[in-house]
Amino acid sequence: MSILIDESTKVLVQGITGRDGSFHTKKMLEYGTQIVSGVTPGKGGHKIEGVPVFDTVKEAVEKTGADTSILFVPAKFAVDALYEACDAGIKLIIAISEGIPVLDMVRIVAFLNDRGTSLIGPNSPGIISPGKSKVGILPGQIFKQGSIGVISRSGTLTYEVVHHITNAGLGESTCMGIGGDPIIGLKFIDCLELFKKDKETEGVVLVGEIGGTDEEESAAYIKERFTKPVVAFIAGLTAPPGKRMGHAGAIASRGTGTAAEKIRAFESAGIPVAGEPEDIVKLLKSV
Amino acid sequence: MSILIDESTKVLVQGITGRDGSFHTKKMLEYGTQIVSGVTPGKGGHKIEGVPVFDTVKEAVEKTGADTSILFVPAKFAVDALYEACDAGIKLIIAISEGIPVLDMVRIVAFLNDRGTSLIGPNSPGIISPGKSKVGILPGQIFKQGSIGVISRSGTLTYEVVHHITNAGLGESTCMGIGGDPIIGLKFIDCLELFKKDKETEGVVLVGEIGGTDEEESAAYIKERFTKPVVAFIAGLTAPPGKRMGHAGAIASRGTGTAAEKIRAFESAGIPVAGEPEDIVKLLKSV
Amino acid sequence: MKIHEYQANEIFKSFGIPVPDGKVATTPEQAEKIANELDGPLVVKAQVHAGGRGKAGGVKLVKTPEEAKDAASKILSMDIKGLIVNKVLVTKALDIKDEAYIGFIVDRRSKKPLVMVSASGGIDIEEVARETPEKIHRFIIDPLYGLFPHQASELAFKLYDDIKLVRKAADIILKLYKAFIAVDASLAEINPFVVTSDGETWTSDAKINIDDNALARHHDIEKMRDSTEAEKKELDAKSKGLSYIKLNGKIGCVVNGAGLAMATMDLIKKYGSEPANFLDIGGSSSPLKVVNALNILISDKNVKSIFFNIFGGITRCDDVANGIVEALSKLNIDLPIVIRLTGTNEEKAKEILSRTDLITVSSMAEGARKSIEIAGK
Amino acid sequence: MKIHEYQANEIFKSFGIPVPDGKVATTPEQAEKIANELDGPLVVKAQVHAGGRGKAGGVKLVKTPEEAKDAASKILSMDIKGLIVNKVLVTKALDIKDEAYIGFIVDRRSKKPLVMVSASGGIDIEEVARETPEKIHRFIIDPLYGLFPHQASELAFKLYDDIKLVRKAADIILKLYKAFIAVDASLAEINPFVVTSDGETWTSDAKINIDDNALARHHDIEKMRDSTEAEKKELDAKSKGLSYIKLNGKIGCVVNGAGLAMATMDLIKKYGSEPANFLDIGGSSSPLKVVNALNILISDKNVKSIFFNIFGGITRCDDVANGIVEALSKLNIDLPIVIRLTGTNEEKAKEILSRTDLITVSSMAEGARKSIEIAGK
Repeated sequence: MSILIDESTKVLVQGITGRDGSFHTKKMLEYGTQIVSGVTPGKGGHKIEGVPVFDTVKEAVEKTGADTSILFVPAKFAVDALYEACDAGIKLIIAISEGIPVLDMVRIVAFLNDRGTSLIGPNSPGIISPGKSKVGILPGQIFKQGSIGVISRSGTLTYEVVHHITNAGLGESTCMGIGGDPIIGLKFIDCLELFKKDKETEGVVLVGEIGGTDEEESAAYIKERFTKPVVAFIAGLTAPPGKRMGHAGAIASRGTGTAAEKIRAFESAGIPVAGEPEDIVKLLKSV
Repeated sequence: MSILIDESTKVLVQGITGRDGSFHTKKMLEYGTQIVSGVTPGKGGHKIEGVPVFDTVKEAVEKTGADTSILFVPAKFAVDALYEACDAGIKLIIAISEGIPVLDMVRIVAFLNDRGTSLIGPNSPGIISPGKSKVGILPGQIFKQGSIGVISRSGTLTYEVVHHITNAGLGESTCMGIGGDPIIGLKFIDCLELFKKDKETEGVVLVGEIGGTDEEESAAYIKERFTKPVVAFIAGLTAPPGKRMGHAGAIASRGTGTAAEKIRAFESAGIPVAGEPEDIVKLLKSV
Repeated sequence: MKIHEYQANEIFKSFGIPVPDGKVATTPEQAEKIANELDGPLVVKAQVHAGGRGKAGGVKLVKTPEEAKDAASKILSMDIKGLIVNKVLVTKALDIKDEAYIGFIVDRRSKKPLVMVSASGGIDIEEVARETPEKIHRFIIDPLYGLFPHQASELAFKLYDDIKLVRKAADIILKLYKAFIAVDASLAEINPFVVTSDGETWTSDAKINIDDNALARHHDIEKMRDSTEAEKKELDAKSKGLSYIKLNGKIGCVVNGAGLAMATMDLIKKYGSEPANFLDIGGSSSPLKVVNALNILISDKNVKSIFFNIFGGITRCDDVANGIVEALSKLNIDLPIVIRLTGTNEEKAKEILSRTDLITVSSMAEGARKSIEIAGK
Repeated sequence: MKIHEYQANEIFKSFGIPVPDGKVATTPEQAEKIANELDGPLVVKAQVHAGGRGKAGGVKLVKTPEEAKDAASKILSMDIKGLIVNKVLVTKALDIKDEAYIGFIVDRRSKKPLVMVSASGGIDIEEVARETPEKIHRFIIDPLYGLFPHQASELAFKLYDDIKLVRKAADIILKLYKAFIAVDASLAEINPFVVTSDGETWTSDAKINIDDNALARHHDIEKMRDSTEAEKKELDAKSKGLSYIKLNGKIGCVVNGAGLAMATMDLIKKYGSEPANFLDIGGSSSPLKVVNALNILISDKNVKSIFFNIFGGITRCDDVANGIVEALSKLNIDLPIVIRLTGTNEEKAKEILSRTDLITVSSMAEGARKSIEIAGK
């Protein structure tokens, strides 16, 4: 088992003919991901790396049975691409695209929620269930099938963390970057809910960073309702105080989203926090 | 039994301090309707006909337990009044207000549908379950508790029809005017579904008129899924061809909405159509 | 409210929808002048609130300013379905390669906006819809999110294979939806949506109807109102709280409520005569309204008798009767009047009316028969 | 992006939100002139992208043009939280009777717009939120329908008892929501929202932050950008695909990815030193990016050693190593450089780097320690 994606996941690539889209289609195919189709309007009938390209997601889904979509579409067109994927019945969307306006995301997540479609991202490096499927831009070779679930708001910091987990011989069940934007699809708690039910996952590493209060919320959730061991790592202790969001930011979040606050939240919930990425493995083995 | 309203219905009057609102509040109270509160922003704390007035629907619902609302608010404010009633948890709204723009209604019905609130109208004369409750501007004295359900798109034509039913000694279980606007809340079929389950109702009279295809749709529904006797009456055989809605109107509805077409639809579904209001009773007794 | 093609063109242009150059003329000379300004082959089109103007000869292709003047002079004297043509639109003729259909409407069934497209556009679109409905592609729009670009593209792919035309059509479909919503249209239609030999796309006939209930928030569009004589009478009645439509029979009707008014007309027809009008005096039957209603009816020379069909409702019948008597005392009417008043205090009302020349009846059927009988053959 | 109060005032005015008359000045003389034009008591306010300007002395009440000049000359030379004040807003002083708070933000938790109001507005609003959170009223807005008038009224009833003030406040709340959505704000705030002795309502301090991702569709607002020197450097780096923030330590960092960059800085701190900067060179480590990154670092005189922390990822490490070597050959750098490269073809990368003076390490912990050691005390 694993969460969200596995060997049976049928992937569609939106923006498959672009530079990043075609490059990562090749990489994902090499990893063994089942890519069944791609979409670029006006390029219907072409093939990229042997993958058939369609004009619309609707057609691609009808003809190839894709259930999951990955977006390499530039921000300007990504908004409609997200709606299109959901409209066509795609059940999981991974949005690599970055730079989508926040108020557009507000409407998009309402739309996807109403229609039961899950979203990872935007501004996500993707998701991988090692040995089964990779839907994203993560470097496949650093992962190894195993028992640790990884959820992260970062890209390369995730790789750093995974690097240690893999080297320690533990391996990963599923690893995902949920994206660092203010409004995203799946959040820490949503992913934890899935890992809770996944028999293959024996422990979870949560990689957070400054901003927002997702870490604080997940600390409370883990304390009350999550039974598997969790280790956290938070980046940004030395980050500059940052662009404050007026009074409203502090009032709304009832906190300022600093790394110190997040670490305190985890520790007071009994969740060990690694002082540096290397320590994660030691903590995992000790809990 | 009866449908939608009965002696336990707790009614709130929106726009209670206006000319029509206060007049009909008196009339409804005289009929025995349980009016628990009224709303006019800025008039909170007043009383009209002994009914306490509040500034917001939310407060009125919290303090008086109203579950049904009747709107006497002018068109300009009716749109927000509808949203407010639904927001406050009102489960049935009767909109007497007329002149609401169609595209506003499109959004309102989507909102109400999502939240499980039923709407009668706009531009409706209201609803009455004789001997139990009257929520509307219908003249109470012409009704008599009985076994016939009446659904109509008109106002005074409904009274004409009811007049004959009452005089014939049959009486009505519930009678409602659903309003003649293009976009309305409950339609013929929705009301028929309710009458189907209502044990007190032994037969239904459906009063239609030119425009739209609701009559044609309900004819098909009655033929397939409605078991109680139905008699129809359609007004508008001599109406001028009317303001045609370009090509799109005819293409969209796959028909032109004339009275002749509607009568044909009922007759071919085996539903007797009265040639004039008087004949309705004869037909009711014969089916 | 209906607006003319040239007015719809102005709205289209403001939303970036390509419309051929053109101007409106009210005289043949103006048409000639416009033709001089515009270059090449032109079309002169009747601007009238009636369908089927093409089949009626209200659209003419011309090559020179002289021909334009000539065509305009013919069309400007024309009667199309009872409406006199007062304006023509002189516009560039298109070198048509392909005609498609694009239309938006508020769909009563789904209670949402509906867009329809067909690759088989043109004047026979309704026949296409009847004979080969599969050629009409429909899509119901989620009003909360509006029409998405990919949805417009999916529709445009039904019209063309060429990706360039698909992009252009999708763009127009999106813009037309925006216009539809922005102006509170009940209908917005392009038929035909034209592709010319050079691969350009154009709106050849723009049609927009506006939701009457929404006109209060569109003063600029309200100003576009161009009423026929009949419509002016209707509007004048409306300003007095009356809903009136003239017809051609001899039984004048005064009824409270639109449904009952239609049923009354139907009954007159059923009993062998024809109604002279539809007239709904609305909820309250104040003396002033009755006076205004009667003034409208007596100005119609066809009317031979007048039938009041009033269902008392909330208002008491004796009050209504008093109102009618008061109103009649102010007018001098030769025509016979039949009154049916039903509802609360009906008997009192009859007593009041018995002191007058008015004929009272107890049912609408009796009233209809009586007024036909009195009107004579 | 932050904009100044006077710019937010312009936006507010265009949405019909009442703002006291005022103008911006960059010199004391200008401030005096503006004060001459405006009448009565005035306020001179620092226009600077930092909070707490009031407590820092950046807001002064004045009675005469001379006093305005004087106040402006004091404020214009001020340093507020490291930012130099270049502009002051001279505006009419209000006869304040009551101060409320109104704020809109996009709420991460509900993923929807959130409006907050409090009858206890003013500079201590955050304390109110901390000490007496029940005095802050929150409402989550359904983004598909927007804020309804009755919802704005319900909020306004929390602020005032007087129905006139309720109506005015509800109107402002609705307009502020419109503005919030229209300009793609991430924050829109009025604090305080003032009632004056004559019963009028005013916006006394307008604050709007704009979503950076949405600036592409707001060219008019993009033009309002007024960057500090530090921000200009950051923007310049951004135009080269680099994300850079200057700090005050001596270990320069070059990292790919923001999360890893922060973790690297944290590690330097953990091991006893301070990072000189945050620097994310993004996904691909092209030679040009490395050159640009190093140019930024060597312009910072505090930097004593440079630590490259690169996680190979999709790009192969040997390619990245070649890129770094190529970049370094173009520059003349005296500073010691420590490189950590992990990922595919890590060994090959080390071999390439071994032919240079660069110090290679295998883990970020080792790299952090090494670069601190080399930098010295």
